[in-house]
Amino acid sequence: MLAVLPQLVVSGIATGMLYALIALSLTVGYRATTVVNFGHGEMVMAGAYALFVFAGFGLSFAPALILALGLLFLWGALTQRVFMRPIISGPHLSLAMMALAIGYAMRGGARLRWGSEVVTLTRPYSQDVFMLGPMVVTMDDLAISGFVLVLMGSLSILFYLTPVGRLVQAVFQSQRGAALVGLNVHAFHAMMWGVGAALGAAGGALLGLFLPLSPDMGVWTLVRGFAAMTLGGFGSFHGAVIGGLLLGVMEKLLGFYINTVFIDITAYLITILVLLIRPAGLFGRQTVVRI
Amino acid sequence: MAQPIVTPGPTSPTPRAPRLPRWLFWLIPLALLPLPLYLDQYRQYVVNLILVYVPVAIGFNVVIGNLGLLAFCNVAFFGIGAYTSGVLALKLGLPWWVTILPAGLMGALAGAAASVPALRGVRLFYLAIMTLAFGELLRWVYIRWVPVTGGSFGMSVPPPNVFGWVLDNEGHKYYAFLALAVITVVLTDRLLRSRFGRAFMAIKDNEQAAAAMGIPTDRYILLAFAWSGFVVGIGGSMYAALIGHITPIAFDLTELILQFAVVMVGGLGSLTGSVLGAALITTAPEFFRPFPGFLELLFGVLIVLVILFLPRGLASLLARLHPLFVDRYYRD
Amino acid sequence: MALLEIDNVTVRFGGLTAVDEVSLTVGAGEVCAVIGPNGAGKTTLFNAVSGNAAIGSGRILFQGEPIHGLLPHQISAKGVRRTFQNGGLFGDLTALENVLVGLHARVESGILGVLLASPSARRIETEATARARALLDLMEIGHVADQPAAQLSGGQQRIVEIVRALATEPPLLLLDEPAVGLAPHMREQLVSIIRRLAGQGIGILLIEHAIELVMSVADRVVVLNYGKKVADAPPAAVRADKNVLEAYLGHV
Amino acid sequence: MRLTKIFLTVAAAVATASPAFADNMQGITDKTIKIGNMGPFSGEAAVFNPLNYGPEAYLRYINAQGGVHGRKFETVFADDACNEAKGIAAARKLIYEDKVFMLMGVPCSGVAMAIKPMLEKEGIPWVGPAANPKLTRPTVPAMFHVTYTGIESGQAMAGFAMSNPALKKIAIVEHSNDWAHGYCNPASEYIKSHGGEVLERIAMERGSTDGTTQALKIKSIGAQAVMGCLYQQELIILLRDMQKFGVTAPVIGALGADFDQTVQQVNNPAAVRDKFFQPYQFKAKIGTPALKEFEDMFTKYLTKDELPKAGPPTNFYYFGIPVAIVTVEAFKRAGASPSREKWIAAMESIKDFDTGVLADKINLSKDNHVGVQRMFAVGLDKDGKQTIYSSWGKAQN
Repeated sequence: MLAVLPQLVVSGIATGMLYALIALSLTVGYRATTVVNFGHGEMVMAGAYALFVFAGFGLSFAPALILALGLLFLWGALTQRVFMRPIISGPHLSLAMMALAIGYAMRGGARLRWGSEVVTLTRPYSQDVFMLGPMVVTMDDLAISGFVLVLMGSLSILFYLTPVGRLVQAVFQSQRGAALVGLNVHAFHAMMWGVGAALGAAGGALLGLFLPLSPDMGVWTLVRGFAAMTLGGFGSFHGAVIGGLLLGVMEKLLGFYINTVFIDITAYLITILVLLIRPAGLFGRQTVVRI
Repeated sequence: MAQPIVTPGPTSPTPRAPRLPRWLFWLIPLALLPLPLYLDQYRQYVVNLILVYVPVAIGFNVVIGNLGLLAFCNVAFFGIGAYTSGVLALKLGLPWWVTILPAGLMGALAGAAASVPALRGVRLFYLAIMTLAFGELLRWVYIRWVPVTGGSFGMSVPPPNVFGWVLDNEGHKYYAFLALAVITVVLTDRLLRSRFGRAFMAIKDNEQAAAAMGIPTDRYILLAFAWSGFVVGIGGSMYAALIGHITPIAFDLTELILQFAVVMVGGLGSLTGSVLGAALITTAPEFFRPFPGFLELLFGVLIVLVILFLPRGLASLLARLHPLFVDRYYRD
Repeated sequence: MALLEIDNVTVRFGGLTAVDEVSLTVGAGEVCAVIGPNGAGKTTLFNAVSGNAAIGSGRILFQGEPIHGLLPHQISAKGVRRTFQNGGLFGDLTALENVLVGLHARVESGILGVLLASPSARRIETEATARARALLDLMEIGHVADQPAAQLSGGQQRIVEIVRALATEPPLLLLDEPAVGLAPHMREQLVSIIRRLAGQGIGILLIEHAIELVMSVADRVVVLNYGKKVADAPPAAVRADKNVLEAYLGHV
Repeated sequence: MRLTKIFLTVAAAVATASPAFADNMQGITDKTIKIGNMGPFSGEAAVFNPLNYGPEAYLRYINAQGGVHGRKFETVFADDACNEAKGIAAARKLIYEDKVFMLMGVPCSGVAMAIKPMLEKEGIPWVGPAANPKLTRPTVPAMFHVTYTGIESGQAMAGFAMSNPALKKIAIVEHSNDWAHGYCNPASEYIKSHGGEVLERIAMERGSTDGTTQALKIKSIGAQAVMGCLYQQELIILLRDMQKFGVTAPVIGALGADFDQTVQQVNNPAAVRDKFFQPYQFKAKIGTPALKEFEDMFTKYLTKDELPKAGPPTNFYYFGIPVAIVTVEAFKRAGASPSREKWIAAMESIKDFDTGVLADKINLSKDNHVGVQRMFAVGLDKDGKQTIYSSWGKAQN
């Protein structure tokens, strides 16, 4: 039984990379605007379909991907600007519902267009399998991990080595303060919401490499992303990444060593356990908890 | 002890908000009594479905509208109510009317359990995610606990029975449902217009100030969740009686979005709004029927438009019409 | 015995000492003002008294009983009421409903009575409503009783908040910057209200930046600077105190 | 008091108003027969709506031939969103508002079970593809299955595997929904009652993005064959990951995934050749001349929106069509003035009726409302050639 442990961990990390990316994209939007995008799953879905559409124009993978991410960036920024900004000072429930409703409408739209057909993307690489000692690693695993690591690397540079990181922190802590020092908070919100959407779309594009697309593909990723965020600490960037990886591994371990029926609720169990044991998560500050 | 600061002396007459006599309210259900004479079995069913969503919406509204917490677990209370009623009827052979109260109480219990994150100080979106997890875990239990719930196939519930009278006709169910809807509305109205309801609203607007007024906020958060669970649980019991077949999939995230829509479209924190929202959202799919496939898209757009242009829902339209329709939280 | 006794209280947030071994007392019918530059620890001291901030060391006694460590609603129930700096009104509730919330502890209707609309529960509720109306009338804002608090003017809001805090006739009232944003004539009204309350034996602890108002209303002035008490004397004496001048001038 | 009195008066009035039992000629005029066609046109289950369009194509074809006894079919579509509450509303609208003669479709078993009491009470005929065997067992006067229920399909899955004597230890991989259990429960029963062993029932939920755990589990318990009650997406993942970890046990998938699409999307011949099989409900391969007639029917009579956006009609269209074929046959037999009673009697008279699509012939009687039993299996042989099998290793015709 223990012989498969390394394999489970490796596969878990590969899956966890995707969860980490989703959690990270959620966190970017949340940190910049203090609003969680409950319609984020549909941004993930839309990313995959956008890639499909652009690839359908005869573009090769990389340019199609860049266009898809650009499109979702614009769409994310636009939804923030047009739908979220007018109600930004309203009840939090309206914000959550607004995002949810936008997502719901997007899902309905995708179903109208693609609901009855099977849509797949073509991998830009061969479907090879490698042996890493006793462990099996596929090109999918490598491609996803590689892509996510590159994205994370660029994000780290953006947030830790450029002024953007400090801006995000400033806006997160005090929007009025940020406005006072001359930052256009509204534009910043829209932009970061767009970045979050584009990152989510990247997650969708990666999912689409090995799964057929479906209008509902975003829903599950959203739940996983939430759990990863919660585990890592709500609002923490590296927490989101580590939370995602841990979630990926835990799903595999729980499923294999206890029972496969637990795979689907690992995310929920983690959420509840974190609440009972350590509401702030692994790397979160107490800020989410009542002052 | 300090001396009395103020002695309510001769008060200068102050203009009061216009009020209607309370008994006028009873004209509404009274006027609705002959409805089955005019409706066929399809329309009657839709009306009954509206009545199911009345307690569901007012219960939900207590937590998200009045208490102002982002609790995303209403379908959990709904499902618990439905399954309690179903299991008691199917396994113990109890008549439906006996199962209504237990369904409400189980809902209240679920409500109390769901309030734990809030009592531990979790708020806002984080609370939303926690409570969402709670609801989905319960759904997992419905699927897994096959001997009791019938698992993913669900369970077929016998036709509802009230005092030995089998309600196998939509017109008959209507009276039972109308009575339950009226009872839940009246009780919730009384609760909200008492110090309890005022405490909920105070906690929503400013938790710290509420505590400074001597309100034990935790106890009231627990109460609001439990009441919400109770009322929604009764709605679940009505659902089981109406549909006759309950499956785990009826309590999924899509249903949650639907219930949110009922409350948001009706008006957050408004009892009247909840009733209006239930009527509108339940009948909306019937109007969308000529456009199958557009349902999700139209529904999403509808909610977006309501939030943007009618943030306080249909109730605010009524309130704008006449101050009579403004919700009040006191009795005089 | 003093009504309120703050004895060597220290409050720390992480490494920061916000209130540093402060002691002061408020007697019945006494108006005690706490002044000091921004960040001197005034509001933190208030929060410590009302139970919104935990104290690191020291004691807080109310009518001789320790109240530190109690929860805010328990302290409130004992008779310590406060207002908030940035308007602690419940904006969605009307002025009347706000005052009714203030009366919460006095409205002792049980949940069953409320649900069944028992005669006693109804009576308790209608009596409370009548009393709330009477209180608003007394402060001459009865005409706005049925307006949502968020729609009232700044001055009206301040008065509603004071009415709300006073509704249960507490022996001690904590007012956190009640004069902020008030027009001059409203300030005068505020001063007279405070005097009237003190005249009826209520102890008042007041945080205020408007020095003139403080000087005209306070029996005693406590000056905080960097969390430490630097003066505690009648207004005239404080005005002449070198430490106080330094505390303020040092920040200009 | 007064209120009680009013209530009682009105309630009594309603109670005594004779419950309007549906007229047994409801929905029939001199020129038309009105049929309700119900299914999920919105929501996640909307992928199944070809099950509604298949029969519709046949009715349009019959109309183009002049109809049955001079009457043309008139279809009223209704969306149930695969949700019980909406489904009951849809069915009631069809029955009481549109006054249809009968209902067709309803692929979602939950909805079908929820409307069953109403259909039973009102005597509304139903023929549809919902796989829950409880719909027609025990026999209900007006409800018919002319396609395979979960029992036939599940037994066919298990039966095909066990027709190879080397396969005795079997693992089940399934979704946790009524659809999957509808196939895998009977499969499990069949295995146990035919000398096999069900090693473990492994869950793999909808939306899974990875099948590592399931594949490794199959390997570690030493399963000789796998019953995969999975939708297409998860079936693809399982096949791919089993190949990845070198798990060689053959997989028998449930109806619900499209064989060709599954094979194409696994995109790895080694993972499916002589390894992935599925029960096969049709008499021949889709796309072969034997079924060409129906493909033409779909493309001719369905609109662009009702057909797949790309590619030829999928197996769901073919799986839906027998519903209409048998219904029409019963109308032909019911004579010039059909009623529900006559139509039901005509249905029950159908014996050895070849639909031209299904692997088995339709046999109905008063006591048996499940029309078909026997199924084939489909798979790729060692050379990668798609083959219809009647039992393990034995090609049909």
